[in-house]
Amino acid sequence: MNRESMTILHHERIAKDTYQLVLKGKLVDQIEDPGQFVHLLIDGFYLRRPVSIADYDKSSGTVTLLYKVLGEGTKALTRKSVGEQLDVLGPGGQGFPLKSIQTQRALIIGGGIGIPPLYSLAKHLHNQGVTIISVLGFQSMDDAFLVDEFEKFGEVYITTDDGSLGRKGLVTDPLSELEGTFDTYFTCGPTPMLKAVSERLSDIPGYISMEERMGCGIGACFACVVESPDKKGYRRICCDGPVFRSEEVVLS
Amino acid sequence: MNRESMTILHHERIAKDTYQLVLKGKLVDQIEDPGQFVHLLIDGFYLRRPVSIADYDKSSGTVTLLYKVLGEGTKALTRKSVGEQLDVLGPGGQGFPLKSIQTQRALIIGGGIGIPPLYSLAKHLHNQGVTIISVLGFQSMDDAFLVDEFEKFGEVYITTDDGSLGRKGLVTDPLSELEGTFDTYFTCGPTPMLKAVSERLSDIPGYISMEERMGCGIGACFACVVESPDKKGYRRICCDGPVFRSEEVVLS
Amino acid sequence: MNLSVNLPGLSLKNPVMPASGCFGFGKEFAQFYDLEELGAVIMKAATGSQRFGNATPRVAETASGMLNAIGLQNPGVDQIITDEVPFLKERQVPIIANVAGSTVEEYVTVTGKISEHVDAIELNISCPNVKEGGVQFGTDATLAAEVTAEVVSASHVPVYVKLSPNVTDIVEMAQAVESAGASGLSMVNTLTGMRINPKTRKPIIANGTGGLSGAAIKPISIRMIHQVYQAVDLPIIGMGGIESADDVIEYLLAGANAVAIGSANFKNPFICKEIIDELPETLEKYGFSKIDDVIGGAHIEKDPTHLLRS
Amino acid sequence: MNLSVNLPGLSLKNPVMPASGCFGFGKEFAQFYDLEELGAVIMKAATGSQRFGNATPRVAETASGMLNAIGLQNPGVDQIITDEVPFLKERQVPIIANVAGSTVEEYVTVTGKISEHVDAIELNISCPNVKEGGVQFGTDATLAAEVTAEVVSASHVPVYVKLSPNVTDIVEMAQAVESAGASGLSMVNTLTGMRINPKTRKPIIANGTGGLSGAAIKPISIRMIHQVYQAVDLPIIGMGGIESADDVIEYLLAGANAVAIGSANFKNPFICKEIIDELPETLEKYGFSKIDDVIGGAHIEKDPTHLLRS
Ligand SMILES: Cc1cc2nc3c(=O)[nH]c(=O)nc-3n(C[C@H](O)[C@H](O)[C@H](O)COP(=O)(O)OP(=O)(O)OC[C@H]3O[C@@H](n4cnc5c(N)ncnc54)[C@H](O)[C@@H]3O)c2cc1C
Ligand SMILES: Cc1cc2nc3c(=O)[nH]c(=O)nc-3n(C[C@H](O)[C@H](O)[C@H](O)COP(=O)(O)OP(=O)(O)OC[C@H]3O[C@@H](n4cnc5c(N)ncnc54)[C@H](O)[C@@H]3O)c2cc1C
Ligand SMILES: Cc1cc2nc3c(=O)[nH]c(=O)nc-3n(C[C@H](O)[C@H](O)[C@H](O)COP(=O)(O)O)c2cc1C
Ligand SMILES: Cc1cc2nc3c(=O)[nH]c(=O)nc-3n(C[C@H](O)[C@H](O)[C@H](O)COP(=O)(O)O)c2cc1C
Ligand code: FES
Ligand code: FES
Repeated sequence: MNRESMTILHHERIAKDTYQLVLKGKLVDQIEDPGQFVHLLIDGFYLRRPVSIADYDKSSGTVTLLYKVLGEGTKALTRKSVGEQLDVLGPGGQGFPLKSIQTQRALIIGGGIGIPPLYSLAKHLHNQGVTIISVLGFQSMDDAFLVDEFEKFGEVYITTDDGSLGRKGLVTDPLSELEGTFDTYFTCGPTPMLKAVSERLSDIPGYISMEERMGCGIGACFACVVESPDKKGYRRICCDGPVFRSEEVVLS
Repeated sequence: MNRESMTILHHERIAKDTYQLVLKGKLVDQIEDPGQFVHLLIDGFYLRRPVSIADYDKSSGTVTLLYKVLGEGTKALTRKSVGEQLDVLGPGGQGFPLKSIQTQRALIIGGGIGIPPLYSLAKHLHNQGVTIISVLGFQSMDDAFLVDEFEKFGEVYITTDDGSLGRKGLVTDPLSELEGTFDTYFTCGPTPMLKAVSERLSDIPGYISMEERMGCGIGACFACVVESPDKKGYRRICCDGPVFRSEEVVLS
Repeated sequence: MNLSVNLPGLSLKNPVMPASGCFGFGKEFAQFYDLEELGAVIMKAATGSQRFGNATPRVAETASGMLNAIGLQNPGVDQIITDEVPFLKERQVPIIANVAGSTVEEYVTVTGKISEHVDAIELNISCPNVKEGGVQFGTDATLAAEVTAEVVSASHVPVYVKLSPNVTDIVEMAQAVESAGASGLSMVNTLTGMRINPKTRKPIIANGTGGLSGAAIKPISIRMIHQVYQAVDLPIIGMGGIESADDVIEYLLAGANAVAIGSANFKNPFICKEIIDELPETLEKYGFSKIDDVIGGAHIEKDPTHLLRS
Repeated sequence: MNLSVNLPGLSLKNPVMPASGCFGFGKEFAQFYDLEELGAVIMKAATGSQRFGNATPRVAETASGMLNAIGLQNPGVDQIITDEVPFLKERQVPIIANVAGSTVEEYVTVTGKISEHVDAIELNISCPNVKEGGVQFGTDATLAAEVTAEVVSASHVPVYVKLSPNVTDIVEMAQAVESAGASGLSMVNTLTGMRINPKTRKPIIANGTGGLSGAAIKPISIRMIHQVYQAVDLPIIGMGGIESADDVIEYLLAGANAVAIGSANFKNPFICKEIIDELPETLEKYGFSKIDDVIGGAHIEKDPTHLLRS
C-alpha cells in the first residue's frame, strides 16, 4: 500500500449519477486481487472515500473506478478534470483470493454500485475459463451500467426496482431458477442484499464484499468492524476484507 | 455592493510573492472611487480576503488586483487559473473621495502591498492634471512593482529596507527634502508606517488607507474598528473606510 | 409549502433568522435582499450604555470556522431604541433583542427598556468575550437561574435564554433556566478558543481568547440540542455552523424549532435568503410536508424503514 | 537542529507522537515508515479484558473533522502485552500505554500490568464513547483526582492524565490531577458531538454521540492548554487537529511540551514523519534554535518586536 498523487486520464458519466474515473500511477503495480479498493482524498473533505477497483492494467499503470454520486464528497469528485491529480491511498484490503478460489461455474450477484469490484473479478474468472452467470440489480434503467461488459462473460440477468430494465424485482428473485447452475457465488451490494443473498445460498460456498464507513482504511482505527462468529469476534472490513467468505462474518 | 462569480482573465506573478489578477464581471460598474476593495472567497477558507482595487476599467468590465502571498489563503489563490471563476463581494468601503479632494500637488506614499490602491488614485489624479510625487517603499528590489507605472505620473522616490533599489531606509526618509512640494498626501501601508507618516505630516491634509482583519466586510460585525477622536469613538474600516482623512482616526 | 413556525411571542413565516452579532441591526443586509423574507431578525447585543469593545484584531480564521472577540461593542440600549429599532419596525418581520450586561441590574434595565419595542428577548448569558458578567452567568446554573428570573419579570415579551456550550452539563443549565421561567432557549453561543500566530508568538486576537463559531462547531451544538430536547419542554432556536438547508433539517431533527445563522452571513451575505428559498424542495426531498414534522424527528423511535436506503 | 525533549519517563528525540486510538499498536503504520522516526508511540486504549466496542457506523465526517465512537475496542491488557507490545519494543521508540476502564479497580489492574512494559501511562479518563466509566471520571474533579491517585500508586512509570475538553473549568481538572500525583497532562481528548443524517432521520453514528476530533477543535485545545499552562506545573502533551509543523509550533507556544497527532493519520498515513522532517526548517523560519525556546512562548511578556512584521 502506498500514497500517491495519481493523474486523471479519463473521467466520464456512464449512467445516472454514475461516473467512470481512470487514474494512472505506480500503485497499480501493487494490486493483488480483484475486489481491493483505493482510498481517495477529495479537496475540502476530512475523511477519504473508499472506492473499489473496477478494473486495472498493470502494463499501462492504470486503474478504473466506477462511482456513484451519493453525497457531497462524490459530488465534488465529479468536478475533477482530466489532467488533474488525485491523492490516492491504496491498494487496500483483501480482494477475492483468486489463487485459492476453486470454481468452475460462478454466480455473480451485484447490486447497484456494488457491481464495480465484481467486474474485475468476472474478467479474471472468465480469462481462467470459468463459466459465469451474472445477476445485476439496479434502481431503474437509467442507473444501469456495465451490462454489455458482463454479457461478454456469459449469461446476464437484470433486475430493476421499477421494471424499466430486465425484470422488476430484487437480485434474489432469479436465484431459484438458477439453482444447480453454479458452484460458488460472489456478491457485492448493500448489506441487506448481502444478507438476503447469503441466507438464500447458505449451502453454497460464497464470497461477499462489504461496505462500512471508514476512518483510517488501513486497519488501525477499528471504525469498520463487522462481527465474526469465531473467537476473535470481529473482522476489519478495510484490511481483513472487504471480501470475506460468507461464513466468516455475521451480517445484521 | 454585490456578490458575483467573476472570471479570471489574467493571473501573473509580477514580483517576489506578488501577483496581478484581472477579473471580469458586472460589479465593476459599481466602483465609485479608487481605494475601494473587493472581498474574495478562496475555496477551503472560512473568511473572505480583502484586496484593494488597483485599477479598473468600466468599459471592459475589468478590475485589476495586486496581491502578495502572506499566508495560506493568498497562497491558495495563486493556484487559480485563467478562465476559472472567483467568488467576489464588492466593491466595498469608501475610497479616496475624488469629488471632494482639493489638490494640485499630491504626495503619494506607499509601503509594499499598500501601493496597489494608490496606483488607481494616482492614475485618476494624473488624468485630472494634478502634479504627482510618489514615494514607494519595498523590502528589497525583488519585491518592487508598479515603479514604471508610477514614473509615468511624475517623480518617484524608491526606498528599500536593504538598499537594493533606490535608497536604503524607510518611506519617511525622503519626506524632509520634499517639504513644500505638495499640498496633500495620500498613504497606504502597514499601520506603523501610516502612524509615522501622519505624525510627520500632521500639519498637511492627508488621506490614509487602513488595514484590519475583517469578519463581514460590510459593516455588520464590528471586527474592523479603529478609534476615532470624536464622540462616536470609532470607525469601521470596511465601510466607513478603508480611506480616512488623517485626523479622522487614532492610529496606535 | 408552509414553512411557518409558532413560538412564544414569535409568529415566524419560516424558521430561519440571522444570529445575534452577525447581522448588525439589519441595515447592511437590507442592500442585498428584503429583510421581510426572514423568519425574524435577532439584533446585535444591547447593553445599558455604549460600549467600545475590545482591541483589534478581533477576529481570526480557523479550520471551518472563526474566532471573534468583538467585546459587545454597541451604542447602548437607548440609542438602539431610537436609531436602530425603527428601521426594522418598518418591516413586517419579528424582532428579537439580544440583551447583555455585566450585572443582573444591567440585564434588567436593558430588558425593561427594549422589551417594549421588540417581540422577544434573547438573554445573552454566554458571551465569552467580556471581562465581567456575560459568561459567568452562562456557566453557573444558579447564577443563570437568578438572572433569568429577574429578566423574565422585567420583560414585556417572552425571554429566550442563550446558552453557552462551554459547560460540562448543558442539560443542567437548560433545566435551571426553564424553572426560572424562560420561554425558550437559544443554543448555542460560541466555544471559547484561541489561535496563536507563530510569527508574533502571540494570540492572533488582541483579547487572547475568542469565541469559536462556524461549521466546525455544528456537531457540538447538534449534540447539545439533542440532549436538551429530551430533558426540557422549551422551544429551541438552534444555531452553530448552519450553511445550508440540509443543515437546517439536521438542527430541526435534533430538536430545534427554528434556527439562526451567524458567521455564514460573512461568507455569503445572501445565505439566509438562499436557505429559505431552498427549504421547500429540501423538505420535500427528505419526505417532509411541513416544518412541524421535522422538529425532533431524530427522537422518534419508529424506524422509517422506507427511508433508510438512499 | 536538536529536536529532543525530556519529559518524566520519556526521553523524546522529537516532540511528535501519534495519538491514542489513531495508530493502533503501530503495525499498520510500520509499512509506511520506520517507527523509530517518532518521538514516541501512544498505543490504543487498553482495558482489563477484551472489548468489542460499539455498533457500526462508528465514524462520521464533519467540517474539518470527524466524529468517532469506537467504544474502546481492544483485545484486553494481557493480550496487548503478549501480542502487541513486543513489536514496538523491538524498536528504539518510547512507548506510552493508554489505559481505560469502567471502574477504579479496572484502571488500577490495567496500569499495574502494563506499566511494567512501557515508558509512561496515559490515563484515559475522558473517553466519551462508553456507557460506564470513562468520561464521568474526566468531568468531575473529585473522581478524577481519586482515580489518578490510585493509578499513580499502581504504576511503575510516570502517569500522564488525559483531560476531557467537555468541561466548564479545565483548570480545575488539571489542578485536581496535579495534586493527585500526575506527572503530566495529555490535552485534549475529543469533544462530544453528533451528526444526524436527514435521509434516515437518525444520528449517523450508531452510538448516537461521538467524539469530535480534527482541525475543527484545534482552537479549543489551544485555549485550554494556554489556560492550564499558567495554572499548573506539569508538562503537557498537546493534541487536537494538528496537521502541520506550524500547528506544532502553535501548540508549543501555547504551552505544550510535546504533541500528539490523531485523526490526521487517516488523511495521510505519513503525517507524523512528514511533520518531524519539516520541524527544523519551520523552527528556523520563526527564529527558534531549539524546541525548549518555543514551549510556552506565547506567555512571555516581552514583545519580540523584531518579529512583529512579517
Ligand atoms: C470497500 C468499499 C468499496 C466501495 N466501492 C465503491 C465503488 O466502487 N463505487 C462507489 O460508488 N462507491 C463505493 N463505495 C461506497 C463509497 O465509499 C461511498 O458512496 C462514498 O464514500 C460516499 O461519499 P460521499 O462523500 O458522496 O457521501 P457522504 O455521505 O457525504 O460521505 C460522508 C462520509 O461517509 C462515508 N460514507 C458514506 N456512505 C458510505 C458507504 N456506503 N460506504 C462507506 N463509507 C460511506 C464517506 O466515505 C464519508 O466519510 C465503497 C465503499 C467501501 C467501504
Ligand atoms: C482594505 C484592505 C485592502 C487590502 N488590500 C490588499 C492588496 O491590495 N493586496 C494585498 O496583497 N493585500 C491587501 N490587503 C491585505 C490582505 O487582505 C491580506 O494580506 C490577506 O488577507 C492575507 O490572507 P492570507 O490568507 O494570505 O493570510 P492568513 O494569515 O492565512 O489569513 C488569515 C486571516 O487573517 C486575515 N488577514 C491576515 N493578514 C491580514 C491583513 N494584513 N489585513 C487584513 N486581514 C488580514 C485574512 O484575511 C484571513 O481572514 C488588504 C487588506 C485590507 C483590510
Ligand atoms: C462576530 C460575531 C459576533 C457575535 N456577537 C454576538 C452577540 O452580540 N450576542 C450573542 O448572543 N451572540 C453573538 N455571537 C454568536 C452568534 O450569535 C452565534 O451564536 C454563534 O456565532 C454560532 O453561530 P454560527 O456558527 O452560525 O456563527 C456572535 C458571533 C460572531 C461570529
Ligand atoms: C478513531 C479515534 C479513536 C480514538 N481512540 C482513543 C483512545 O482509545 N484513547 C484515547 O485516549 N483517545 C482516543 N482518541 C482521541 C485521540 O487520541 C485524540 O485525543 C483526539 O482525536 C484529538 O486529536 P486529533 O484532532 O489529532 O485527532 C481517538 C480518536 C479517534 C479519532
Ligand atoms: S477503517 Fe480504520 S480499521 Fe478499518
Ligand atoms: S468587517 Fe465586519 S464591520 Fe468591518
